Amino acid sequence: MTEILGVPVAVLSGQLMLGIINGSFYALLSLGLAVIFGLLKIINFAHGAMYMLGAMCTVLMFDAFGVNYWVALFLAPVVVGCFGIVLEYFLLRRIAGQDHIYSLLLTFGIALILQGVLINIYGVSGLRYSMPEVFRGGMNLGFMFLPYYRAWVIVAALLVCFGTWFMIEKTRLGSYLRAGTEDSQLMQGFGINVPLLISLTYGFGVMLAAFAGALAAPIYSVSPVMGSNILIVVFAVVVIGGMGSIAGAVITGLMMGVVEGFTKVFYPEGSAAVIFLVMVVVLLIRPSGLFGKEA
Amino acid sequence: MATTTTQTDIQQSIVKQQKAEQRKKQILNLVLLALLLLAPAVFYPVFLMKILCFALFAVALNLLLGYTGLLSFGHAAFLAAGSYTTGYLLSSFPGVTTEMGIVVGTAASLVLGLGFGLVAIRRQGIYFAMITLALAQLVYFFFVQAPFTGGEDGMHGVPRGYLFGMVDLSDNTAMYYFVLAVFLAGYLLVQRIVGSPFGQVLKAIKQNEPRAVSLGYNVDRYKLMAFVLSAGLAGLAGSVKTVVFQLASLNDAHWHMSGEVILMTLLGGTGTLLGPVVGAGFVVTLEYQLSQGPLGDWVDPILGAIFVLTVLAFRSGIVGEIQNFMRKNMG
Amino acid sequence: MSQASRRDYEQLRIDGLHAFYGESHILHGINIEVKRGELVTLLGRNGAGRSTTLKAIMNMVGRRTGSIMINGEETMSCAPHHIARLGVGYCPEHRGIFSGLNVMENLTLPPVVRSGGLGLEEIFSMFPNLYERRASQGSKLSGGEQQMLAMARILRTGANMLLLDEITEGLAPVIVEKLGDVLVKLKEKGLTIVLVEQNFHFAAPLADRHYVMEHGQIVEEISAGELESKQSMLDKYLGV
Amino acid sequence: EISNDTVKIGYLADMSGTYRDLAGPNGLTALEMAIADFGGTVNGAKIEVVSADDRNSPDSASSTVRRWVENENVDLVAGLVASSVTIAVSNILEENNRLGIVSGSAASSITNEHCTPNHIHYVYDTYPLANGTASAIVKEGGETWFILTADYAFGHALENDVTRVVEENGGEVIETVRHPFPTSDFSSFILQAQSSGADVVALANAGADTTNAITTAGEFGLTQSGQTLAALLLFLTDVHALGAQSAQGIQLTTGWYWDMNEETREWSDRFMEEAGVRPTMVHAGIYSSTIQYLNAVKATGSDDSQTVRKQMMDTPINDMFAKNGIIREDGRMVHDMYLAEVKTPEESESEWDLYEIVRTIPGEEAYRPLSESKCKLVTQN
Amino acid sequence: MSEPFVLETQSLVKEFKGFVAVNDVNLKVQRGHIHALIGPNGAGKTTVFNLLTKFLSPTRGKILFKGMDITSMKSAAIAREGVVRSFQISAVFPHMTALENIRVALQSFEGNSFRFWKSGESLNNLNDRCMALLDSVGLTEFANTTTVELAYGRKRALELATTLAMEPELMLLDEPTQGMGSEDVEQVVELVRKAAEGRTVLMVEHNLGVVSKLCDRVTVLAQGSVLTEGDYQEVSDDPRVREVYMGGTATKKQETAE
Ligand SMILES: Nc1ncnc2c1ncn2[C@@H]1O[C@H](COP(=O)(O)OP(=O)(O)OP(=O)(O)O)[C@@H](O)[C@H]1O
Ligand SMILES: Nc1ncnc2c1ncn2[C@@H]1O[C@H](COP(=O)(O)OP(=O)(O)OP(=O)(O)O)[C@@H](O)[C@H]1O
Ligand SMILES: [Mg+2]
Ligand SMILES: [Mg+2]
Repeated sequence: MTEILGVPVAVLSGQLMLGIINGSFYALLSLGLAVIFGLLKIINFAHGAMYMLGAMCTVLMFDAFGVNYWVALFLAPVVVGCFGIVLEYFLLRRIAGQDHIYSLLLTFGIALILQGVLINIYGVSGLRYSMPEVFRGGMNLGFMFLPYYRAWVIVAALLVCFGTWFMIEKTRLGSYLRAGTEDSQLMQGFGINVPLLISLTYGFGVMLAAFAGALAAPIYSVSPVMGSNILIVVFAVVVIGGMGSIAGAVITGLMMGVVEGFTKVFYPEGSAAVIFLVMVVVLLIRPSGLFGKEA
Repeated sequence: MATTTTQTDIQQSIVKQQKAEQRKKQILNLVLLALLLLAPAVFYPVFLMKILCFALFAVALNLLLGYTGLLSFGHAAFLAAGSYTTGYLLSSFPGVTTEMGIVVGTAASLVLGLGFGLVAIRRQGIYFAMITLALAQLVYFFFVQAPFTGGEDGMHGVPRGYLFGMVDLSDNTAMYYFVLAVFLAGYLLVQRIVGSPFGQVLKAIKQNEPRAVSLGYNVDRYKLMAFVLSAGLAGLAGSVKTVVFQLASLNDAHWHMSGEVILMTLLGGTGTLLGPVVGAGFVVTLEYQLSQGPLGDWVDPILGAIFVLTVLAFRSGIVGEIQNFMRKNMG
Repeated sequence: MSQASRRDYEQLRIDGLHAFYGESHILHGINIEVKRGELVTLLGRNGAGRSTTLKAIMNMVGRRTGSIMINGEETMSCAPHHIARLGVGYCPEHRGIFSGLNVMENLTLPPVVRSGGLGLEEIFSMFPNLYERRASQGSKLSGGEQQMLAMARILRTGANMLLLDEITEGLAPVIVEKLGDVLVKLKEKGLTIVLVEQNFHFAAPLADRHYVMEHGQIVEEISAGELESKQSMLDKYLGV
Repeated sequence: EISNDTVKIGYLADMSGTYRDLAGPNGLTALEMAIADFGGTVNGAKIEVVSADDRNSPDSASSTVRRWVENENVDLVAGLVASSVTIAVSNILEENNRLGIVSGSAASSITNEHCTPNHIHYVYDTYPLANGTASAIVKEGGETWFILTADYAFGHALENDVTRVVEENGGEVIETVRHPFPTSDFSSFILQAQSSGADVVALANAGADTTNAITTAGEFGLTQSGQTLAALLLFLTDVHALGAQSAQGIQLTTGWYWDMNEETREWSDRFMEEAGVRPTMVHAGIYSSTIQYLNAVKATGSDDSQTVRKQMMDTPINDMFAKNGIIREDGRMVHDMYLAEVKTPEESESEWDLYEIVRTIPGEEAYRPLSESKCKLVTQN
Repeated sequence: MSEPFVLETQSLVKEFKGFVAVNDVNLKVQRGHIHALIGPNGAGKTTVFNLLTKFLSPTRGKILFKGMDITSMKSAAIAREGVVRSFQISAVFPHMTALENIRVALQSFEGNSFRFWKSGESLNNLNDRCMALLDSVGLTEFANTTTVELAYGRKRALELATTLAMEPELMLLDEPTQGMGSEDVEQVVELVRKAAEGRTVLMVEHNLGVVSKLCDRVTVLAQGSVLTEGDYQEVSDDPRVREVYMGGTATKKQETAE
């Protein structure tokens, strides 16, 4: 069998595949974060919590009303998105135009509240959620066994990412969004309902996180703490891609999934740190990230 | 002629105002000192020492955040570097005295700060925050892996030792006054820095960097200097903390710690000297009180709510709001 | 709408307008009336409050009291986007070019609020620089190019009342001249224009009336005809 | 004589973080049940409880415990989960000569290199966890092992213990992989485990890491392809979170299970009424150890730590938690451990009916023998 | 020291992704002159300034200051050599008072700005000079006002004062009268004239009145290249300049300026 650095190629191709899958989650999450940062200039520390809410919603809706996976995949993001809009309307709006750091503090506070309250209700061990019937099992790719569900994750994530990118970079609505972030007052002076636009954008960004959460529900342990650790990794991804760059967030998300995947083979202990190493190196070479616009 | 008299008038009034402010600062310092000297009579000294350590840590961060406009999201690394270095020296080398341990711990953070600074200083805004975070994560990884830190279990039983070979620090009161002295030294140093010509340049950089460049300032060097000073002070806080608690743990290096100190600083008020001290006191006390009482399992949500409230209602922080209030009501 | 086309119809009426930035009280009871198709200027020294007046009309200052009627409609409680929808085009003092958008995007950004705005060809023939730089990022334009873009942008929307703040700022004399012609044409088309200008030589021949401001108050109203006779008074106010 | 005429117990545990469910607020409930069952007073002295969240931070824990012992006359510190917290606290207790009973921590070092004359380790540690599960599986024919270890002190200890047991029983560890703590995506590691071809895939981690790894193993069909999955530390709450569907067939070692006999069932019914969930072994241990402590105070009429500890060491423990449990001089409470297998969904009759006890491992066999101890209290003698 | 030209550029070129903003510019600025750079919008004037102060690096070409090649120097170093610019868009330190703004500029000569242990009071000996500078731009009464609160025109005046504080050998002014009322323009003209004594000024200005009054020499830039150069009269008589830049107003403007 051919080997690279003592690891069979078949294993490596398997790891590549898994890296891409894992990267799909990063892509979705960092996309939402990039949308919110790029358009609202809000550093959304509640993003992890929104991911968690998406997953919790999926599980709780099933437990309480028997809502099935497909419906939940649509409904959970909508519910969380609406919640995001409410947050934006009552809280975030009040600090518009202030320094980044206030939005950071505010969203961090929100995350603490959400997480803390849910811990007190549901504990930290996690809730059960079983894999939807259709996705049980998997296919043999020769070099690995690919569960159907993981294949679905890639497809779903990429579709959503592409759609978002297209909307923001190529449509008129997108140009309103981009302009609104620079000088929202002036945009309003042009006759555009900026406050509404901002609420919707935040809601949308949060929805992306919740969508990732709903996607994660069948395969990861769903608990109130699931969002807190993924948060800074996702931040790192966004920064490597270039803050505010939509395509950058998606591509970097996938890339980082792969990088992390390979590290898990060659130096597993370092797999949590590798993204930060990449970040340091990238920022040394390109101060505004891989796809960021020069300041 | 008329213009020159108004000129001198105005100038004099400015100087007078400065003097008045100076006096206010001194009075404030004295009040602070008196409070801290008397505090152990009322409060539990170990708890006060914890506050002082975090206050020093927050004051160090504020030198960057409040006065240079740099948001470091990796300050835990310096706290931990000071903490582990001192802990390691004091527990593994019986010949090392406490003050030596602290000095070397601080020096280690200074050096680490220089390293961080050289890498990070050219990045702007949020990229700066994130690169410091990334570097701190790498440092965290190092501390997890390095054998001498005791990994997740931490480093325990660090001896407090004797100060200058004479004062027995295992006595909490003696320890308290030592920590107080260190804290005050750090606090006054920052006060001095902020008011110094150097501090003026930092302020200028914070407000308009390109302009400062065009005035002939090599802003990178100034920022680097500020960063290193801040890292050193953070390390000092870590070193002293290790001596107080006789332990060093990974919590010190975790990014939550970097976040927490930012929160303390903001809560108290950035850009004010006393703000971080009050913020640290507030957060430490609150966490402590909450974790004891019946609300033990509600600490996080309550803290969260306080952060939300702060941002919405008291954006300039506790001290900042008080200042604003005084300004408004005193002309 | 028949009313609106009557020439003496009041397009803008400001009564007792006060405006504040936080604690500071900037405008102290301003009264202004502008009829449809009129071009009036706001003159005054730096800091007199002219830009603030325009911003107050757009509801872009901190707090305001008093009354502002546009087309006979009270707008004190309107959000800025509603005001724009009434047909008001605002060209801000510092240009407000969106640096993240390219020239084309900047140009087509403000939604068309009424029919009858200028077409893109007309605009480009007016400002050939913009055509050349149409794919450039907003932030990369020269100072004057940004100024042209800021002006061009609102001409497209078909707004019938323009609030223009220092539009000749930083423009080459040829362009200033051209801009003067444009304003004349716009006036002919029946647009109402409120012009804040430092460049009195530019404004004087165009305007029907001038309001002179000082310390947040209107201190004088001069019609085009009175200009000669009141020149010395004007010079005093403007400190020439 | 009892100081201040009160016996004051401080309950210190993670109330809001990762370890909340295994001890946490419900541990306090167990402690209070014990005091109530004991009668609320001991020799006429009041029994008081204070509690605090350790926030998983040794600093916070230290300042709390220092104040407890220095200012508030706390006699016993109970709970104690994260090992960094436990070690920090035990140092303070030794300095101030108070007593601690550790119910939540897993590190066997607590009664080995970190032992003090001032604490007792009550419920379990990594040594029997490895011992029970690994030896049973090797004996059933699981010869080659792949160990997935959480990369921190606890994981390393467990990994060492497992490796030793496997090799002693004639098996072989062919690969170990250390994953960062915490990790959410285990697919890469599961794939490595699959391609290693080992008979047994052992999880030397805890909490969400373990449940995540088990879920992923299920998804990738690890057991279908003939490998055995062994989780070395699983609490009832973890298995409950996984559900019988995902966890079925997993073998694990536990110090106690609620559904072992009449006595345990009776107590855990009462617990469930109070707390709303079935107790973990830690909850039961907190209850049991508190009763034992109060008995010792009653018997000696003193709350002095050494007197009480001596009395506890001299009294074998026989209650719903342990039969013939003995506290050794190193502070280890040695009692029988149980090898359990998670029931299939068909076998499981209710939400919490999750384990089948397969074998009882006698205490002396389960725990590290004193002869191997590095504890200063043992080596001195 | 004896070269007549303080500043010289040799075939200076700046390209932005295929767009040539500055094309082969050879500029010579004579010591003691007030030299104007004029030209249509987008001609490349600000870009030239940016190149001279190294806010941008030239694609090709050389920049000589007092005969010394400064092409590869950093911005701050160039500023310390004595080339100081003001910004087209006003750029002060918004949360400092007017006085402090100037003091920061003066301070950069003291050479002790790195001493973080020095007391802030040591800065007070600069106050006299600050006040004098403020007075010269008519901002005396605003000395203790926080800069954000100043109206736009006053910010520009402050900006100019700050630049003067640097005692530059070569002062680069980008549209110094922009946004000023006519009374202030007069003042600025006087100020620049005063400031120019003993130093050299290179300025970009669209107010031809100011140019005609102040400038010894005028270079006209169009589309990145030098169109012509000469004194104001020569330049304004050039039909090409009239066509691309001055339009019909040139004569009118000149009259009003006189
Ligand atoms: N954001 C603000 N906060 C506080 N005060 C302000 C603010 N903007 C303007 N001012 C003050 O309001 C007053 C009027 O300013 P305004 O911009 O309307 O003047 P202007 O007449 O347009 O002058 P200029 O020619 O300088 O543009 C000035 O005294 C200025 O200091
Ligand atoms: N960073 C950049 N990237 C791309 N093009 C640029 C950049 N900076 C300037 N330009 C272009 O270069 C040309 C020259 O710009 P510059 O700012 O030098 O003009 P200017 O002569 O100062 O004009 P104005 O009088 O309008 O200020 C303009 O067309 C501008 O769009
Ligand atoms: Mg204005
Ligand atoms: Mg320019």
